[in-house]
Amino acid sequence: MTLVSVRGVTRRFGEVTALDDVSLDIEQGEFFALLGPSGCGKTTLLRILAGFERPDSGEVLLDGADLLALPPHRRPVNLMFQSYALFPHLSVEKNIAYGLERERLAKAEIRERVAEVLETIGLGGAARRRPDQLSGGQRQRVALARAIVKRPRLLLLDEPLSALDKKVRAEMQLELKRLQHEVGITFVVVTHDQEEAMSLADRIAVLHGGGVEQVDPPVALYERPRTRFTADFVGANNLFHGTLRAQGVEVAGVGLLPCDVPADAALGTAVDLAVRPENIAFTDAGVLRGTVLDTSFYGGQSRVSIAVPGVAQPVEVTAAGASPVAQGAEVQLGWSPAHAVLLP
Amino acid sequence: MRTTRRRRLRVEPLVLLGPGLAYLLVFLVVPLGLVLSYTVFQRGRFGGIVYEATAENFTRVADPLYLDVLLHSVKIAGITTLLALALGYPTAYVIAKLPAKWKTLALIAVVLPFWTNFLIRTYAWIVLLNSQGVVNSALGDLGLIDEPLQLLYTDGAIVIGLLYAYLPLMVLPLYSAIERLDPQLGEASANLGAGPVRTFLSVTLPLTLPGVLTGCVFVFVPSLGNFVIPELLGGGHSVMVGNLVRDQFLKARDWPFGSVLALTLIAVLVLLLMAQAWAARRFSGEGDRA
Amino acid sequence: MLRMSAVAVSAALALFSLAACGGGAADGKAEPDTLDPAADLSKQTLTLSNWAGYMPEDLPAKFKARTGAAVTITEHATNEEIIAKLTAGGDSGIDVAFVSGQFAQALGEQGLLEPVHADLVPNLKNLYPEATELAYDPGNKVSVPYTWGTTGLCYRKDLTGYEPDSWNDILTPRPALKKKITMLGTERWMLLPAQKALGFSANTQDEGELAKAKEALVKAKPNLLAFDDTTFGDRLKSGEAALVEAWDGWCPTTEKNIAFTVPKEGSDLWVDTMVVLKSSKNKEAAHALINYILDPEVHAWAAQNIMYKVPNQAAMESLDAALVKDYPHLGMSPADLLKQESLVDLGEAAPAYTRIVTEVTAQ
Amino acid sequence: MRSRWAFAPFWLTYLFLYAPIAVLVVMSFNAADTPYTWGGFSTHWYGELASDTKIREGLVNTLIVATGSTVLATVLGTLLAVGMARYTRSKVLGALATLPAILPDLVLAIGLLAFYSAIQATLGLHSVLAAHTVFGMAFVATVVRTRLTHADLSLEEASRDLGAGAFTTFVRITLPGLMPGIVAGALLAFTLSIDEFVIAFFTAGPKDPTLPIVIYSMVRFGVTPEINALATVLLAVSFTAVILVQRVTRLTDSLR
Repeated sequence: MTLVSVRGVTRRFGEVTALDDVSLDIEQGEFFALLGPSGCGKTTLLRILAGFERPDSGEVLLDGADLLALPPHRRPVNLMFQSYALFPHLSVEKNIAYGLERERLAKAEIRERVAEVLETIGLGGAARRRPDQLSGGQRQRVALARAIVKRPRLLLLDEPLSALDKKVRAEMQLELKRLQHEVGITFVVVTHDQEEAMSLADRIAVLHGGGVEQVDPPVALYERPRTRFTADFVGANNLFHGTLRAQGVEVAGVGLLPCDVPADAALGTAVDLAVRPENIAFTDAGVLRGTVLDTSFYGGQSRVSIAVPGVAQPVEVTAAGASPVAQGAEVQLGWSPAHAVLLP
Repeated sequence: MRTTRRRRLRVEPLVLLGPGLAYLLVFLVVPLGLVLSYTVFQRGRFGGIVYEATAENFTRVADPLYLDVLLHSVKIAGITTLLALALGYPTAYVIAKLPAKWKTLALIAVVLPFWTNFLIRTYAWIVLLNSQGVVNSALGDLGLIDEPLQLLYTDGAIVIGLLYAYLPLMVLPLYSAIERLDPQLGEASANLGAGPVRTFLSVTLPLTLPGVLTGCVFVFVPSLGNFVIPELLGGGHSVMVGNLVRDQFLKARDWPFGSVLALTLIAVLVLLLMAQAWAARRFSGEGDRA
Repeated sequence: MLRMSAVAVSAALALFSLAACGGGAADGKAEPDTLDPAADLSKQTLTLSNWAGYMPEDLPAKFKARTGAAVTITEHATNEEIIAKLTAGGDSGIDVAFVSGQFAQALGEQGLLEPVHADLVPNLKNLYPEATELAYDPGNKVSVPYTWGTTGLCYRKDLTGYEPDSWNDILTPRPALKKKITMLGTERWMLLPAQKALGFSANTQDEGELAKAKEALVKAKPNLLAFDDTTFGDRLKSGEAALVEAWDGWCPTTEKNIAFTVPKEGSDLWVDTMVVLKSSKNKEAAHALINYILDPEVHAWAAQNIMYKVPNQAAMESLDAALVKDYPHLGMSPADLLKQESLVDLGEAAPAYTRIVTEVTAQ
Repeated sequence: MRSRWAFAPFWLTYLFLYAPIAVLVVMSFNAADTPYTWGGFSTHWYGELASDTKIREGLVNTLIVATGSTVLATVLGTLLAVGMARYTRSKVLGALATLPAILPDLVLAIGLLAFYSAIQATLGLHSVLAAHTVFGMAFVATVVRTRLTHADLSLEEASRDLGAGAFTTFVRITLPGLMPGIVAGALLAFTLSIDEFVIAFFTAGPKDPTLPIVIYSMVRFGVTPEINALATVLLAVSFTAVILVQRVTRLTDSLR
């Protein structure tokens, strides 16, 4: 069941078009991510959902009703700010109670719900502290608690993990997923970090230049990117530009690179071919020949850069364990056609 | 080598701190100390001090007459401060939300009148409020009044004069407090269901309270101690603490009593500063965005 | 740090005490210095403090041409202001000051004035005999009178509709004149109408009398437009005020409807005087200046231009009859003037007067 | 805050601030000698103003005091600010250094009058200059201290590391870094000194009144249109000065 429908939303700031005719649907109860580099329009979309921005055209429906008609403070939508935006003059419990007080609930109920959510996020002992007495991770939890205690139809999270250090980040990632399952609220997370999006979300929308590039579950997005941008942005990828032939992609000065070509493909057109580093192997009879530029060890796996004549960027290859080749070695590379993704 | 190093360590603070602190000692601490000590001595016949201890100066200040003057001054300075706040807060708010280019211009425009002489600014109101003045002629021409209103030489004229003199001192700290306020806090409040009025009362106002109090100190304290505006615009109808202090020193030549009256000014200043410091601690906006 | 401060403090003290000199803190009258009648005045430079517009502008140039001594003029707005400066610190840098009689008396008793060397001021002979027996300084020992006069009612006949002749016309005005009256705000002259209306001395030190005077003033205050020492003349001209308490010379009687009168209860005799400061280093030139001012031709300037009577017989007799017609008070004889009560320093009672002024203005 | 009414106090403030000034400027060109009625255009009062020696002398005195006290206040205030940043965290000293900036001017004025009187000092321009230095210094120190909190300490350490002595480091590294703050503080001290009346009124010698004191005695004697002309001139100078200051601060900022 569709919870939010974004229909043809466009928003311009002077010369800049932040959102260009964007349409997408968000399902009830799912964990949805808006992924893209800075300036792609994801934050503008988030702010439109929260009500801090108005689109120039298009409509946004929530449960089939017009969301844009409501002022921010009347929307059943809550936002966890990137900076958390905790009220510095209020204690943790007052911060959390703030939204409930606006609903004119009975004092006892407010107290009960605040205590409950404090328990959920594991900050029962910090109720009377002020935000500046909390650690980064604790503040993030308070910000989250403040938003979910309102039991919104839709919870928006703006770069929820970006301010945390690596270890806390991993913890919070799990925590967010657990919470989402527990409370059953629809989450929309905005992030520029593809790993974060993939580990959290049920579905990801990739935004680029104000438009939606692709909406898919993480695995599909990774394995079958549909645009050159998605292929490049989501995970590491080797991209080759060439002409589509029946057997693969012919790259000038390099040769024919193998891939599965669909029967209805328009042969002879210019296309891109994407091959993930982990899908490339060192072989004796490869399609690419080159010289090893550099190898680096990442513990468990190694990344090898290879200069291939005719290809502008070095080709990246991931190998399990220590690097099987040394710097300066002449190598040949190959892959299974099924692992190569054709991009229009 | 070692000895020169050690010597340098002792000379440097002396060179940097010495002159300034010595100057403050001579021209601030000693003078204030004198004023403080004068409060317990007696006046000389021709002014000056007779060094015989007395508590009379303090019992005199508790006289209803002087208490009335004090209360009246506090009332006038208080009304001035409230008006400055009522006018200054929305002004500062609008300035803080202006685009950067207009912001600078608007700020300069607030301060610019400050650059003409303080007495001339007060004089302008004599011209405006006089019974033949601009305000009365305008009201007369519009047919709103038959007889000129008595505007000058009233408490209202004093309040307007003080407000005119010190309004920029209210706008500037308010502006900097509002400017520093994280706009996301307002959004967060709206997002949690608070309308504009509630957001202002629960978030904006408490977080700008230190600025509000700074502005109030900046307006209230000089208003209380001003003697020129009550003299020029009050027409001698009404006396404020500042006039009393001035008169004790320059007319009545009763320095001890003047010192006691001046002490009340200092006491008010200290009280207000303490309130300000408390608010700054309580409603500090620091730390959250670290 | 401490040592540094100590050095700075003593340096500052030394600096100021170097500049400081004379002044003598001792009470009591100062002994006259020995002055040299043949001193070279061209080596002396005088600084004189006076009310604005109270003497001819070309006086310094003419005096220099006559005696060779240069004169710098500085101005003060009120007696209190110049007294505060003269008594505040060391050498004020002033040689000759113009102050009212009772203030000259106070300065003299404080030992801040050089006694007048009559031998250096031959023009003293031009003074009316009455002007040498003034209560604040009998015999003109420390001061020389410059102008004198009295205080009275100045009014617009067309606005009052009658001829006021009593201090009560100000203290309890007719209904039509309410808020069209001003009184002088300086201590002595603020009390004067009440004191005289109640039949008290203008120098009274009696607590009961002062309390009654105060009561009368408190009752009068709601009917006043303002306390005004400086602009009452303009207010009469503009019609903002109809009846004001005024010094005789400041009443603009050339305006066709404006007249001046001394109330029937009597009034004060005030005198503005010239004094030589004890701290002056140019005392010979100072005396020469006073002598020059007492020259009938110079002294008449004050009567002709600021419309104040001068206690100089030759000067007064030289006045144009038309001028005296325009300013009738100029025709008042010294004998009539002396019927008014001379203001003297109040000494220990001064704070009581200040207090009354404070109480009245604060009500 | 979106409604038009929200802007009403904003415009009211500017109307309130500028209406009196506009009246003065217009009236300064009034031929009539009462300041209330219009008697045709004239620059008569500017002529009066130009030939007024009292105002000219007052202006000269004011400039002497402002310049002298600014120089002194800038040197003392800067040294104090740097010294306090380096050597002390004492709250008492910090409060002491800012006290003259917030103390009611009247209290400082009577204190200094009492002090000068106690040491039998001669009152004159020097006593006003010394008095103005007190609060000028507090403002300079405050502004420079704000600047210091943003200063990069490692620059001074780098200079010492490269072999420069304490004095060289102070002159070549510390001072240039603080320059915008010092300039701003000095300008503030200068402006405040020029406008200052109360302290000057109490501490000036009778011989040398500053411009505000001259204006005070003029204003007390009622309305004279000459003051309108003076107000207009001062306003024009202020406008020019503000523009110049803007340029200068931009210049010094760009020199950073």
